[in-house]
Amino acid sequence: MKEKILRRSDIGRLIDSVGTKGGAFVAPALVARQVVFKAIKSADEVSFDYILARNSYKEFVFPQTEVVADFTFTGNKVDLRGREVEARDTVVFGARPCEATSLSALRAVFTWDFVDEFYTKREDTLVVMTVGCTKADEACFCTTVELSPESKSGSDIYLRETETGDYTVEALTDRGKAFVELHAGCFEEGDAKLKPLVRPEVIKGIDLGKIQSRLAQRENYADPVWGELTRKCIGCGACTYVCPTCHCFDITDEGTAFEAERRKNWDSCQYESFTLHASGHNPRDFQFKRWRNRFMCKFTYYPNKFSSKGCVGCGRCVRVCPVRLDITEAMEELSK
Amino acid sequence: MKIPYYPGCTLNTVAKGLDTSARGAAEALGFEMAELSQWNCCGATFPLSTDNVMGLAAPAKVLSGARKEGDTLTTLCSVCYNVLKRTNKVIKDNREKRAVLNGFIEEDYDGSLNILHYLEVLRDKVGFAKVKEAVKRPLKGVKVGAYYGCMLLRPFEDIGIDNAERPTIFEDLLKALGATPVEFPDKIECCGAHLAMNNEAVVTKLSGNVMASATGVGAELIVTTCPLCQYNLEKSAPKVSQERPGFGAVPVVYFTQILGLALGQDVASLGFDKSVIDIMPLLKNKEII
Amino acid sequence: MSGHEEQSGTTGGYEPKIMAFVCNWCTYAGADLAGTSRMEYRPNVRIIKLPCTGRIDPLFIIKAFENGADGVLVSGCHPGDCHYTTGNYHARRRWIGFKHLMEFTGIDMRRLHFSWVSASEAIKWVDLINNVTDEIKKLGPFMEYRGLKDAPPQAAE
Amino acid sequence: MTDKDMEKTLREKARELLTSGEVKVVIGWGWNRARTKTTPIFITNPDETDRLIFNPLCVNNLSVYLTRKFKDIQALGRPAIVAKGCDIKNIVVLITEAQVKRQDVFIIGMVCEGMVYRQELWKGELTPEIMPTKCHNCDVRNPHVADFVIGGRSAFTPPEAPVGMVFEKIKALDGQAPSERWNFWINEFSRCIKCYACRQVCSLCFCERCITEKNMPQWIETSAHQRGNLSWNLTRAMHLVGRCTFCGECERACPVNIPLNLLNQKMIGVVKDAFDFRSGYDEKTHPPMIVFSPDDKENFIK
Amino acid sequence: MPRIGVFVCQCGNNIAATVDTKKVAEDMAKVPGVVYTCDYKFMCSSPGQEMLKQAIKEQRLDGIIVSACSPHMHEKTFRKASEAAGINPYRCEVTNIREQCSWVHHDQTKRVGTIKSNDLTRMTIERLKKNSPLTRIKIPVKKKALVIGGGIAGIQAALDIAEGGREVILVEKEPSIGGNMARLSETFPTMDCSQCILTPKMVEAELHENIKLYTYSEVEKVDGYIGNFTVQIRRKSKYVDEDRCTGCGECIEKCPFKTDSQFELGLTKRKVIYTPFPQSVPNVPVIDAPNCPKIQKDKCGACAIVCGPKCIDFKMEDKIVTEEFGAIVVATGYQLMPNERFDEYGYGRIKDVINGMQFERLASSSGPTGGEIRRPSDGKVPKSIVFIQCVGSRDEKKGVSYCSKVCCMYTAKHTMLYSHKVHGGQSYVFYMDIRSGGKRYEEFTRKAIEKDNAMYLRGRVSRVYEKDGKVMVQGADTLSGTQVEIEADMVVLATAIVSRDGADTLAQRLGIGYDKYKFYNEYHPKLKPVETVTAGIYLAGTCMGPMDIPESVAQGSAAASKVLALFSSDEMAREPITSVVNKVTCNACWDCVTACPYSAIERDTIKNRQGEVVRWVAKVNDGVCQGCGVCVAACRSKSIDLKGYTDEQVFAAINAF
Repeated sequence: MKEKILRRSDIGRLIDSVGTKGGAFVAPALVARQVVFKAIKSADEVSFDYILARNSYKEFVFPQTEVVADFTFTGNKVDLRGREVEARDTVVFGARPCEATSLSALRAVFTWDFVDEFYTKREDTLVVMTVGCTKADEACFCTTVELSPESKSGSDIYLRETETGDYTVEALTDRGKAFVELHAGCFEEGDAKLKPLVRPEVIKGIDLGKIQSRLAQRENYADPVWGELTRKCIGCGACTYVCPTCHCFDITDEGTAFEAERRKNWDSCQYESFTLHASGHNPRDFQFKRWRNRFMCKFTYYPNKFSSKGCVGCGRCVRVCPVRLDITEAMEELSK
Repeated sequence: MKIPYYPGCTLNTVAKGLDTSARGAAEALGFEMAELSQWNCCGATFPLSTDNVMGLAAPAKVLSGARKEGDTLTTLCSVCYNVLKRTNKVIKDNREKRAVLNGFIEEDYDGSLNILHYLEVLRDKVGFAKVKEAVKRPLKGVKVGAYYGCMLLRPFEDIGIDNAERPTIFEDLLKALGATPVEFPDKIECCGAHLAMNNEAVVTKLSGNVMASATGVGAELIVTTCPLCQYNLEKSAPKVSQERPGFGAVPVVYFTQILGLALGQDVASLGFDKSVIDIMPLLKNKEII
Repeated sequence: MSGHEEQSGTTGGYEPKIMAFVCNWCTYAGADLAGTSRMEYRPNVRIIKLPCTGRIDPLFIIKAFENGADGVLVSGCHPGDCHYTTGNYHARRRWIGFKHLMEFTGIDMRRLHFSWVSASEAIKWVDLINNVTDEIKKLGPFMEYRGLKDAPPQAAE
Repeated sequence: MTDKDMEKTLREKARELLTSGEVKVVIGWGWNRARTKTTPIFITNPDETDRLIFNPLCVNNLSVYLTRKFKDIQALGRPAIVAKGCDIKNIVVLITEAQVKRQDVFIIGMVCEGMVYRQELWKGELTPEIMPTKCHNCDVRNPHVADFVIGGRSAFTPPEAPVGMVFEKIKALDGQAPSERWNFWINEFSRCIKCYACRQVCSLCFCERCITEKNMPQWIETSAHQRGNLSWNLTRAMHLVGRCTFCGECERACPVNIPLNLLNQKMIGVVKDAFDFRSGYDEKTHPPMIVFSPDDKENFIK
Repeated sequence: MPRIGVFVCQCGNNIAATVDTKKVAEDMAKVPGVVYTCDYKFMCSSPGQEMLKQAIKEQRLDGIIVSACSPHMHEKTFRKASEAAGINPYRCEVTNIREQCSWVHHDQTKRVGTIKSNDLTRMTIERLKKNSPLTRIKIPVKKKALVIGGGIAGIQAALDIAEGGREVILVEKEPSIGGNMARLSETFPTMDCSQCILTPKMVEAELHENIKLYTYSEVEKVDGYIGNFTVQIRRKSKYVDEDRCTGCGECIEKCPFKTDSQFELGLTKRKVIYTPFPQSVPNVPVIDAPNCPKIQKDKCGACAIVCGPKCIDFKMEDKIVTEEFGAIVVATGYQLMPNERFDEYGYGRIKDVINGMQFERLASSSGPTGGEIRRPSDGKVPKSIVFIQCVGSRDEKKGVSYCSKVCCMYTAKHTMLYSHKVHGGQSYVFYMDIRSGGKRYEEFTRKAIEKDNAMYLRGRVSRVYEKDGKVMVQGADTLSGTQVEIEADMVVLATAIVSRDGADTLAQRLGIGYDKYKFYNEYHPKLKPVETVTAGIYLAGTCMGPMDIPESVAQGSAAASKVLALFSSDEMAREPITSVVNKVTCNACWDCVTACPYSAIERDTIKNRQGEVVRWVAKVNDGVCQGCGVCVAACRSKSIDLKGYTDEQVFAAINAF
């Protein structure tokens, strides 16, 4: 049967088409010797030779910093005005199946008791075009967390590269279908010879079940292994900032004596001051406790609370870590 | 050792004795006074008004020329010495004037010359000890008044050849030559040279003071480094004898002359014949010749 | 809104915002002297008094720019005259470092001035303020810096 | 001496130190699981010293683990640290600034012929192209302060005038108009995500409460907008003036490739010219920013 | 929300002319935290202050802004007023809208002045919001004073302090107190004998129960700060037991060895065991060790044999004593410039050329000649004396640029003494100017010239030389424009007064400043003439520059009164503008310790309950800290802050800009 195909040569038209309809087109592009997700204007900005973009596309639904309210001081009263988020139709091209699944995790957090429109409104207008992986590196471990290049959850449109460098297009969600409709002119029907997908090897010795149950046991909380595993962690927030599922943020006011704005900024559980109490007491006073928190966040808290995936195995944290602290090495250790 | 040497005008004429005897002595002491290939009058007065650049031009020319022939320059005449050394200081310390002067004499001289009086050469380069060894005719028993005058010593911070109030360099030399220097109060006073033209009375008085105070402490001979002093002292001697009863004039000669004498040079070559008051009787009865 | 915008409104034309960090003993007193001697100078500078230039943290200057200063002036006792004997020597060291850093970052050095003004140099103070004000007025508002906050992060451009 | 031999000596020395109890932990480099990248390891058990390695991939400056931030490592007891000359410079500064007592650390100095700029660049052999600027100008390939030196003496002598990309770029920037420099840096800083990896990886950023964590008042805006990014990067650079040793860890750790080495090396140059001081060579002399000389020269204070 | 009151002063028309104070008051009412504003004609007037106090009570204000003149003018005034009304003085801030606004913007429209005043006031308001209440620092004061130098200034200071009921230790490096004044004959302009007025004071000092004399002693080391100095004093070995010695003088009688007497300036000899002069206080001889054969090579020992109370001990050694003081008075005095450098005057070569101090000895009835003027060379009574003034003084080339101040007067005195003692003797004085400013001073010099016919010649001396037994003086008389040559029997040089050798070392020990002539610097030449920059250390007498006896005495008393004021309370209060360390975040890198100009920061430890040191932290000594804030800027982790100028305050001010 004939398949829907997006020619690489047509991507330019797709970008224009999206642009003319007032949308933003986000795709992997080369910035400072790195491939990152970036809102782009033309096809020649797009880079196709990458495994994963350095950053997760979460920053287009959950910006690193955004103003949520403004206030001005007059007399003794403060006049505070909330900001309306005006979400712009955004399509993310070239996401990977692993990271696509992260959106459910994020949505869970931003909606479970209070609906954070700054997130939801953006996500509602987001179209994720996933491209199945034809490449992987030693840091990839999606298969180990029961995902794979075929995983489609979270994607609105699933693409696969063909031998000719074009893409077969599979619209999965209504939003995806609508998108393909809207920009029908950019797609065409045809046959395609698919490039084989590349699936990272499952890391032997890692057993999620074991990890789950081990973490479930209170006494293991104080297991000295944490200390040994993560002694080298220097406590920067790099891993959390590139992680597609990390979502912690901090509300802070910035301004002058006359006016100010309230900002929602990314925060990281790896920071010393993350859980620092006003008293000066810090329940996570050692780095390994902070790291343990992130780990359990991924493998216990969120799975249990939202039955959503905490870790999608994209391996970004491994690649970015200045001291090469590899989460899978911890997983392996904790599977024992 | 070869030292660039600036004679100055007077030493080519009336003060020839100062020049020849010095060269001879140098030879005897094993160094050469290499006369500058080209030189002009030093101007003979260091401009008193400090901004008179023109007055500095002549000495500046001499200095820039000398620099091309070495890094030191020696001279004999106190006046030349005074003028050259002070001009050199100005060029060295005062950027603006250096620029103006260089512009005027069309040279690029920076004041790096080291100017030494012949006395300094003897003291610092040769050494009085060595001089002493070289002595052939010790001036035994001659009571000599070493007359510095003013130009050789002042202003101290510009000239600095020796302590301006209590100099000894001259006496030290005389001792080396076997003579007996006498300490007399007026040895650093002015002879009045600057007024020679327009107020002779002053010259007579001042020169008189000098000679009187020297003879007063028993000097039988006065030596000087300065053609002007030598000239004025001898010239005023007769008048002083008239004015001051009991004053007996003594010979006034250049230090280089008795240096040559002591070093055993031919007495005829020393130019004593130029002096008015004859030194020979003294030398004879001291049995030096 | 702070006075400068308002002032611009009144005098017509643009009026630069200038912040001055001065030491209590020399420059502040010098500025007072300018007043007691009824001299006149441009009204654009706002002084923050500190005990000593040694107290001045480079962050003050950065903060001033962040708050929309078009120019910053730092001034204290002449070397050797410090009320605290050596405070201004420490300050001078820091400024040497900081100045080069700002220069390298591309801050226009005509917007950042350092000076020694003693308690008796009212005239110097007046000239300083007038010159600095005029120079910065020529340059216009420090848009490069003021604009920074609202520029979108690169990825979202 | 080859890396292999050095590894051998290193392991023996480490074992000896641990068994004798002279040190309680050896801080060094080891392999990751895939044996493709090096990573800091902490050996407390004499039998595990064979995990220690040394090769051109050992880029990390381990001196950061000597700072008080790492309470748990300090709790282990007296450390021995495996360090290259450049790492030792940082240890020297730590000693000067009273963060470490010389006698409290055993320094195993590794003679070094250069490292890779980033581990990702490693293709199996060390070529000049993949070496960072610091290695091309390194005058401490033979460790200058150490309790035990491993490796044959390096014959390398650094060039008279420093060479390498960093210096070229600095020269280029200095030649530009202020506005060009401004645009360059604002563009670079705009990528900053305020992850503070540059701070955390730097052993001289040893403050137990960084000024960015101080919020009364909040001198440095936590937001990762360009203004907050600028003030952070300026402050970081300023705090390292006269202290930074150009080890390059900050730039290596930066996930968004901000060329921090330019800033640091620029200020190192300034300090050299203005105060004739080079950081990391002598633990006796105070860093220049906390002392002064009555005749410091400058031409901009009117 | 705070309750801040803003008071805008019109200062008559001084401010109101250029600033619309009413509008400022209105605008400021809109600023958050401000609950009351007003403007008034003269805030500093008593009704103005009353208004302020009242508002504080009625409006329950907790912070005060006064926008008026420079804080240097009235900050104290308004803070006092606020305190009186019951709020912390440091919650009151003054905005400078006069010196730095209204007075410098006459040329501008009133609008501009108003706008600037608004800004400045707003900045101060924001700053004030961050002002925490401060309490003045109390420092305990040790009520015991150290006086260094037993000259007239030091004696006076010691006596006054002692009379004030406080303990004093008077340290003198010579064997006897008295200083230079003890050498003088009569004193101008009253001509009363120096000994006669000084000796009683010396004795009084010796006998006073509150004064302890440490003669033959020197200050070795000074630590601490105002109210709490710790001083090490070296008590040089006298080889004579002070407590047992009766001062009978037998030992001196019997001592067979002589050497030059420093006290008599070489005009005569003294024994090797000696008291500097007959009226020495204490009247205890000391052995001049370097010249004593017994001590040097164990010969003689006569003194010990004749000593009744057996109080001579050749083995005695220096003692270092450590004492604590609340205040220090420095009165180390002066010395004369060595004349040898003036070859033209022949001092040192020509016996009969002496200096003024030597003449004092010749004229002193207790001097080597019993008060008869006899010249050193042959003891003849000089028929004529030439006095040369400004020898070294006012002479930048060879001497010092300043005027030694007393020479004109004492030279006039010398001519009088001479004409009284030697009838028919003629004195000549070469002078540059006669400086006789002071009560009855001018009359005094006139008298010297008119009654005692001293011949004053305005001009300099070019040369002094000997000629058959005479001292010939060549000089210029610029008034008659002629050269003069005087045949004198003796020449007296009025040599410049200079600071003592080692004045700089002592200054460094004390941490006080000195000028290029090593005279000590007063804190302020007019308004703080006896204070130094180092709190608690005061100056008196010629250690700060040439001055005469009345001045020295006045300063001694002035310094004493400062000390007594300091001692009047058990604690002294200081402005609380000092640094404070945040122990939680301090990294103990000691940068602040290195940077502090006052070494006011110490290394401190935090201990756990077991008393083990858990960490090191910096600690500021409030007593020493002067509040410059150098440490604050040096601290990267912002772990030090400066009270009164905290980061928060500055930050707030910038934010309101």
